[in-house]
Amino acid sequence: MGKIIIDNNRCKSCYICTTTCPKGLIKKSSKTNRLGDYMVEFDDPKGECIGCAMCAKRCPDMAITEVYR
Amino acid sequence: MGKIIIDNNRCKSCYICTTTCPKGLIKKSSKTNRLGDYMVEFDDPKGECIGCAMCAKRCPDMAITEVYR
Amino acid sequence: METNFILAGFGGQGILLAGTVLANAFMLEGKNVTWYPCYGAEMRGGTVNCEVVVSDTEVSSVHKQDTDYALVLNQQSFDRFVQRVKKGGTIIANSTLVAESKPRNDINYVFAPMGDIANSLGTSKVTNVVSLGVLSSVCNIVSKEYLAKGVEKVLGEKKKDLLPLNEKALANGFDALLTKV
Amino acid sequence: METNFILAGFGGQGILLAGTVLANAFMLEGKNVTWYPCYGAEMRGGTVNCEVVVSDTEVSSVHKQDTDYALVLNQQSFDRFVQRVKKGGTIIANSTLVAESKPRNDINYVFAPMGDIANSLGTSKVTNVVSLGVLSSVCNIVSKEYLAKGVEKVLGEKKKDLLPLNEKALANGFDALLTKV
Amino acid sequence: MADKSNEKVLIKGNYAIAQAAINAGCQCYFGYPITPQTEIGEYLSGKMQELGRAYVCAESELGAINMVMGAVSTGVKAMTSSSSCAVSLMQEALSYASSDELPVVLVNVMRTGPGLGYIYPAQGDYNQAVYGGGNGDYKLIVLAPSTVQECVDLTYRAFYLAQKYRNPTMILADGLLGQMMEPASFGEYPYPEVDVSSWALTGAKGRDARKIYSVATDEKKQIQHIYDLHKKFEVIAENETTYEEFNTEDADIVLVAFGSMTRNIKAAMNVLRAKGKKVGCFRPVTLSPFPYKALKSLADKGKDLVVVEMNMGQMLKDVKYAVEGKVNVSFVSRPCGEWLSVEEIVDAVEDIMVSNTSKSIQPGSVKEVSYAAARA
Amino acid sequence: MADKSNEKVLIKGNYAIAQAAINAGCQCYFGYPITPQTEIGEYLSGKMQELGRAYVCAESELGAINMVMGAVSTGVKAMTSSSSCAVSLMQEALSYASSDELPVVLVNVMRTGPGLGYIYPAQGDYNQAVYGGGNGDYKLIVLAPSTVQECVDLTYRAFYLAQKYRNPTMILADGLLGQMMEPASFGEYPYPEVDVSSWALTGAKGRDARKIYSVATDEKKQIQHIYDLHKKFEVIAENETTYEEFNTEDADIVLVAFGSMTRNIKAAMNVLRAKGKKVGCFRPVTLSPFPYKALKSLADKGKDLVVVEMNMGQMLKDVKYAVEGKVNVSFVSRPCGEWLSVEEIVDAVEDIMVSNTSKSIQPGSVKEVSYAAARA
Amino acid sequence: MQQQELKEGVNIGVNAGEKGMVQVFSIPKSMKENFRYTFCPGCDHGIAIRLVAEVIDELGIREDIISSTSVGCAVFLYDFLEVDCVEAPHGRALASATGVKRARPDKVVFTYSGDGDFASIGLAESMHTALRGEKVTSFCINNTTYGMTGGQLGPTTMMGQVTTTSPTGRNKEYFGYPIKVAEHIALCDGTAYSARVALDSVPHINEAKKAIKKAFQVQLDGLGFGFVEILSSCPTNWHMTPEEAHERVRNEMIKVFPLGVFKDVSA
Amino acid sequence: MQQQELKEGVNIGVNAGEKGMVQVFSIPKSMKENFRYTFCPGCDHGIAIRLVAEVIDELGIREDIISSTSVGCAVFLYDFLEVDCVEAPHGRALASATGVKRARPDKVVFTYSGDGDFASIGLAESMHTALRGEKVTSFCINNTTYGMTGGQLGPTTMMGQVTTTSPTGRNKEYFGYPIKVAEHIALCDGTAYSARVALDSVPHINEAKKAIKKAFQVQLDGLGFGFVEILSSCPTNWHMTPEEAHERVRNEMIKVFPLGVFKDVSA
Ligand SMILES: Cc1ncc(C[n+]2csc(CCOP(=O)(O)OP(=O)(O)O)c2C)c(N)n1
Ligand SMILES: Cc1ncc(C[n+]2csc(CCOP(=O)(O)OP(=O)(O)O)c2C)c(N)n1
Ligand code: SF4
Ligand code: SF4
Ligand code: SF4
Ligand code: SF4
Ligand code: SF4
Ligand code: SF4
Ligand SMILES: [Mg+2]
Ligand SMILES: [Mg+2]
Repeated sequence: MGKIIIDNNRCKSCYICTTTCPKGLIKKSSKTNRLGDYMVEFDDPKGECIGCAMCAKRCPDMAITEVYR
Repeated sequence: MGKIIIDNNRCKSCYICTTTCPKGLIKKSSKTNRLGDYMVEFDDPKGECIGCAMCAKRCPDMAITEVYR
Repeated sequence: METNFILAGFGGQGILLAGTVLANAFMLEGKNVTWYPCYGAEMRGGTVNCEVVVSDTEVSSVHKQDTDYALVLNQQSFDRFVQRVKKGGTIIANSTLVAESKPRNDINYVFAPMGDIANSLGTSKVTNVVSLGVLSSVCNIVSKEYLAKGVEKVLGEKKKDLLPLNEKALANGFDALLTKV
Repeated sequence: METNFILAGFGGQGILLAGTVLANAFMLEGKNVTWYPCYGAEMRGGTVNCEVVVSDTEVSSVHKQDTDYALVLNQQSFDRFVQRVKKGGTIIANSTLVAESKPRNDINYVFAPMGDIANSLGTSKVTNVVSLGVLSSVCNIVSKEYLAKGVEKVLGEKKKDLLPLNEKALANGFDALLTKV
Repeated sequence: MADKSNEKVLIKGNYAIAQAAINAGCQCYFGYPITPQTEIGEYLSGKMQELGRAYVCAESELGAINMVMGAVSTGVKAMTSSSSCAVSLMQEALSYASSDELPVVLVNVMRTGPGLGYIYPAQGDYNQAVYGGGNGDYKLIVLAPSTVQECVDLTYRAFYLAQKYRNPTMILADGLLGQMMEPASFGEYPYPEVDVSSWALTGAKGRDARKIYSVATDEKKQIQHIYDLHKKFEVIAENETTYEEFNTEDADIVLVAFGSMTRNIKAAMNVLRAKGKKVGCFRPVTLSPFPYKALKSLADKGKDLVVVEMNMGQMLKDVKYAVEGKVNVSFVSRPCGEWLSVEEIVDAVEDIMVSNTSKSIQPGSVKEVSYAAARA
Repeated sequence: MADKSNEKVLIKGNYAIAQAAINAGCQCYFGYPITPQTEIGEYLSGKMQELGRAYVCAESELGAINMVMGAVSTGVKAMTSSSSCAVSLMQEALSYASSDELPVVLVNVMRTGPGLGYIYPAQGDYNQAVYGGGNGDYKLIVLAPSTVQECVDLTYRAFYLAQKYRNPTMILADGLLGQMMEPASFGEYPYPEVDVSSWALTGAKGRDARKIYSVATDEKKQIQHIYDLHKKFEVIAENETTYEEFNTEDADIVLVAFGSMTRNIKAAMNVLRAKGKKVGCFRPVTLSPFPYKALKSLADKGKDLVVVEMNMGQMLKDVKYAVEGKVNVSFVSRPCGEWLSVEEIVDAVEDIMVSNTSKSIQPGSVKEVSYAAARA
Repeated sequence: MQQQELKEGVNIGVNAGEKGMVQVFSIPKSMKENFRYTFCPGCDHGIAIRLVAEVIDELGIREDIISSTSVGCAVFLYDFLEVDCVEAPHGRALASATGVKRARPDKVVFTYSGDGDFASIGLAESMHTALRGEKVTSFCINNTTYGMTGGQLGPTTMMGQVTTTSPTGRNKEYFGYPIKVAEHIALCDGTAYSARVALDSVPHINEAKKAIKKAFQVQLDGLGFGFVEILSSCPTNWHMTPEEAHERVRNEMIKVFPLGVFKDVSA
Repeated sequence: MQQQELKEGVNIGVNAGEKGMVQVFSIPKSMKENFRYTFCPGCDHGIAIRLVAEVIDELGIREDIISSTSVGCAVFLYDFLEVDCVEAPHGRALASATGVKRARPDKVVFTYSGDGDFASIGLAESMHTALRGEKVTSFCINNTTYGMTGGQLGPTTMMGQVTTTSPTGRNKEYFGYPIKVAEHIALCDGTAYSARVALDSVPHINEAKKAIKKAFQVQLDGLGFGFVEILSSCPTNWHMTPEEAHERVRNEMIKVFPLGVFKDVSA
């Protein structure tokens, strides 16, 4: 079981993480940031995250600041 | 049988021709040019020159201006 | 007499194009006009703006700290440019994306739901042209007729098919405040 | 009072070195002195020259068109620099390689077989130092003693073994005109 | 869009320069991107290909300017454009081009310096342009437009003068002018074609081979060459020095500016005139040759001068030089960024008129705190 | 040979500069050959290796000057040397170094320009050195030696001033000085070591990381930076402007020259004094900062000036600027090659004294035939 | 495998996170505090800089580093990394780095520049630094364009690629061909290590990090010049979404610029 | 064989010489009348220029040529060849040639420069001209030093070689390694032909001429950039007799800089 932390201040809504997560746990949310873009959120109700950190490795803005396993 | 023409005005006494001629027909002469260097001369009393133009090809100053065969 | 306009929004709202239409309108009307964009790294962060200055004589200051009219399409631009409107000047905001606040009391405020009007025409892409319509209804030196000619000029031959939509956007923008009242 | 010298010969005759010895001699004597070579592509064609100027005060013109003394080691240099000797000046030529002609009659000529003198010491390489000996016998501001010190300085520690030969060359040069007479 | 008709079009300064180059018959463009002039190259990339003319994305500005030198040596018109720090890279080539008498056309759309600086508009390259950043005695012809229309007109003139005098010619614009749009009309290229057949390299067919070079291993020839270049520039100064004057006749004080700052001093003059102040304007169109005589004659008439520049006083020095201490020369400046506004200029001039001596004014200058260069 | 003793040695200007650099503690030399200064690099190549210091045969002058910038950013002393056309290639970097406040030391042993020109000595790079051939508002410190001894002394001073003010500093010599030998003594480096610990890059150990850069994306910071550089240079001008005067007190006319031409005007002065003419000499040691005030005060005392240069009148302009038209300023020149001789200067000055107005004289100037640039 | 990659690929926190978890990813210590990248959304510059920072952390060399940055989107490196930096003019980073390294041979010196900077205007400086075998480490971000100035044709722009200065695509008549940077650097005798990597996928990112580390290691071992060419996306100037941009890297760029190690004297 | 070589290698006069002989060598028509080289005795620049002139004669292109010459001993080419020439600053011959060719695509354009010019200060311009596939022909005279300035260490100076700036020989610590010019040029996709030849013997001279001709031919055929690196002697700065200098070319240089054709798209 794993867990990630997303820093919305750093996130630029590139959505790379959403297609990277093998479990599909990161999603476009309905909240917008100051540029009007939809932010992403970690959505893991079933505790599927394996803490593989693939999301963090591919996030170009280090907006996924922490990954735990 | 061949023949070459040396332009002493162009010759800089590098002596490359003297070692290039397969027949050894070009020699340091005893005459000096304006820099005090000994000039070269075509010395072919026996008509040995084969007109191969190797001397002219290697003369860096085109001082061997004509070769006949 | 020089009058100047700042047009601002986020990248993609077509704000530079709106400025170009406005400047063309003035040119076609025979006035002296300049258009000046923010450029380069100033553009990072997503907001874009340009300034249009119209004058009877040669335009002097192409780029000014303060402005007579600010036309802003998003909140960030409102927050930034509301500070740069001259005393007695006017800020015209897209209330679809901008909260209707009045942080200063020495300027005029106009709010119109430009985004909604554009959407009602089928595409938010014409928000910029709608906003010009609003502007011309508020500012009498901006002629609705010449704006239409400006749109035509900017669209050119290639995009002529978009003309009717844009004319509608202009008209609906012009009427926006009427309908609201 | 400034006196100037041009030393010239073909590359390999050690003319720049001779100039350096002369300049060192003046320096060691406590005089102001400069040495200036021809350089770069000017050197093509095989001749080399340098100028030495000695003065009671700071040297003014390091590089001059005319000269008080010309010391020339080959014919080409003679032909060129005989034109640049000041009226009343002196040209000192290596008669081993220079024909004894006197193209002008407003200057003094000194011919000495410097090359032969050098050869008699076993090597033409010291022609340059021989020539300095001749110069000092002709020009009384050039001191034979300081020339010797100049030679010593220029040879330095590393080439100290060459000192006796060079001293001999200097002496034989100095005596060249005596013996000739 | 922009073409040879006389109709006015709304166009960016950068594009205006580019289109004018096309109209002037520029056969080759060589360039490397740098803000705020990249649009010149971008505009030309498509157009030149369409026209079958030459366009090269050079590997650097060094490459670009040397390509221009090669191209113009064959008698065709060619140009490059760049900005500030990158123009610094071209100084060796410009010195060569001057000596080789090659009709290079170069556009510098100034940004802020020194060094990389930033993309804010500024006027800090006056010295480089006018004094020649390269080695030796030479001068560029330098034209400074103040409107987009002049971007067109002076580009035409640059191509003409470059070939007429076989002298590298620079259009010195600034980021403001490059980036703004304004109505302008192009019309036809108004100058005659210069006959280059006596010197252009076209292959030695039916004539002796031609050599274009600056090195002279003969001292006398080299000296003569430098004198000839100097004399040529005196002819250029005699024939081609241009400037504008507004209301100088009755003026007590004359504002002096170049490039797009001209707009602001003219507006400031109008404001001051409206207040009853006798103010005039003077503006060199050619920065090199510089209108020394015209300024001198203003000074002879006792008019005080106020130089307004977006730099630390570069043209100022030439103005002072021209007037030989005869009148007060004041200075109003900001080194970069926000163009000095009409109001700032008006305020400064009123201030100067009160004090009645030379003065240096930096409106709204930032607080003078020490600025550590190791900006941690 | 040349060492730190006070004994006089006969040494070439080029070698004197090189040895002085070693004595000053120059840790790195980066260079590319060009006549007439190649001997600086040649001398240092062996010595620096022996001393275990850095020596790089750079791929170009662009490479060399940028290597110097990198090296000095770490707080060590470093330099490059070059000549005229190749110094033109360094203008971008010099503008950066000024903005970055990097204590670059650069030697320019001038040859003839413009362009490649030739290896004859000349003084044609005054403008480039003093006005800054790069973009933006900045100034180099420029020191002009006139004797081989000064090649030593001013090299010492260059290293000191560069670090003291964190400003690029140029030694502006000429081929004559570079190639001549003259007695000189070295002595110890006479300046204190400058503490660089507050800014030098040495790795962010126990402190915040340091950044040295010129770009400021904040407009206010950029403006402040330019003001700060300007103010720094005012301090330099106040503290470091140096010049020499000889017999100016009672002089009617003062000869002005820089660099090795100083020798000739001093000799000419002596000749003229011997003839009873009241002649003095003035010589800026620092060309930048330039001794405007000192010249102004000569003008205030009514002394006519005669500027003598091996160029077409570059320092002349600064001299005229300084005196504000108060006195006659005449000019004696040859653009390159044969240094103006004492006799030529004497003749010219006598001529000027007779006519009693400003005059421009080019002794023995070559016949003025037109010089086709396509020199077939 | 995945396990192993992680060990090498990310910082593994020593302290347990909340609820007894282990932290397997954190922001590298060498990043500046509270940095926020100014790159466009989806730009790979961000990943490249992170990898450099991770390697610096792992090698423990942060306090010994002096870097040279020249001009391009890369210039802002100095805003993000907590290491000493000196600016160089566009294209001259490697000359500057040479100066730094010669002045302070005991320091670790690296440069980080764009393809335009490294291989167009700076090609002579770059290659001669490799030829001299300077003990410095250099990274070249190949995004097939001049990013900072808005996407013009550059030295690595691919055949057919549309840019603002090749509006109908790169054709050979006007524009010639792209340069193979890593191959040229490998051909220089002073080069100790030259590799080409990409950042379009996690495996490639892991490979990239290994290469970056190796390029530093050859410097630390005094073997010569260490170099990595990094294929990167520039979604803004390619007019693509970040996802599309990475697909382009994967499907088109890698074909033209093959990944791999072209030289490794330590191997 | 010899016979055939002659046919290719020299101008065969059509008119019989005196005594019914046939002229088998004469000064190329493209040489300037009454030229006299200013090179040092034994310098191979003289041979290289003659070969260029012979090829120009044979191809009949003299009147179509515009050449760019930059700085180095090569600069004096314009004093010797009866073809149009424009000067370029040191290192920029290929940029200049690019300008000439683009302005006048119908002309034949070539450059002739030293190794310092081509591969040191001018490396970026040289390689980018190759990358762009400019239809120009370039010759680089590799004499392992800067000849004109008096023999300093340059980009092709060999390991151990003593020069005025490497008084104890080229060592890798201070000076790094020489560049392989022909190989780098061959690696550029715009290059149509790249070869390395030498001038130390008649067979090598004959090969050199063939390469020179080929390098022009690819231009005439519109195939791209044509290049020949020519190993040459500099007796003056090597402090050798001309004979010794050629032995050095033969016995030492060719080992480091192997002869051959590295690329030929027409083959
Ligand atoms: C001498 C000079 N020329 C041009 C520029 C403008 N310029 C800034 S960055 C850049 C190119 C950036 O491209 P690249 O190096 O590939 O980096 P990227 O932005 O793509 O990461 C250019 C041309 C400059 N600053 N200086
Ligand atoms: C910008 C610049 N730097 C340096 C020089 C001096 N310089 C003239 S030729 C030359 C090198 C010549 O070497 P190379 O190109 O190998 O030709 P070679 O003389 O050996 O044939 C140099 C450094 C110059 N003229 N311009
Ligand atoms: S750590 Fe792995 S599983 Fe968890 S969110 Fe990130 S990519 Fe998905
Ligand atoms: S990859 Fe990073 S920046 Fe992109 S959407 Fe995900 S968290 Fe945000
Ligand atoms: S042509 Fe041949 S045989 Fe005759 S002299 Fe020359 S080299 Fe000797
Ligand atoms: S090769 Fe030529 S230059 Fe040399 S000695 Fe023979 S003829 Fe003279
Ligand atoms: S322009 Fe391209 S390289 Fe630069 S930050 Fe944006 S995406 Fe990245
Ligand atoms: S210096 Fe060398 S390359 Fe130059 S002419 Fe002399 S021998 Fe030839
Ligand atoms: Mg890039
Ligand atoms: Mg060479």
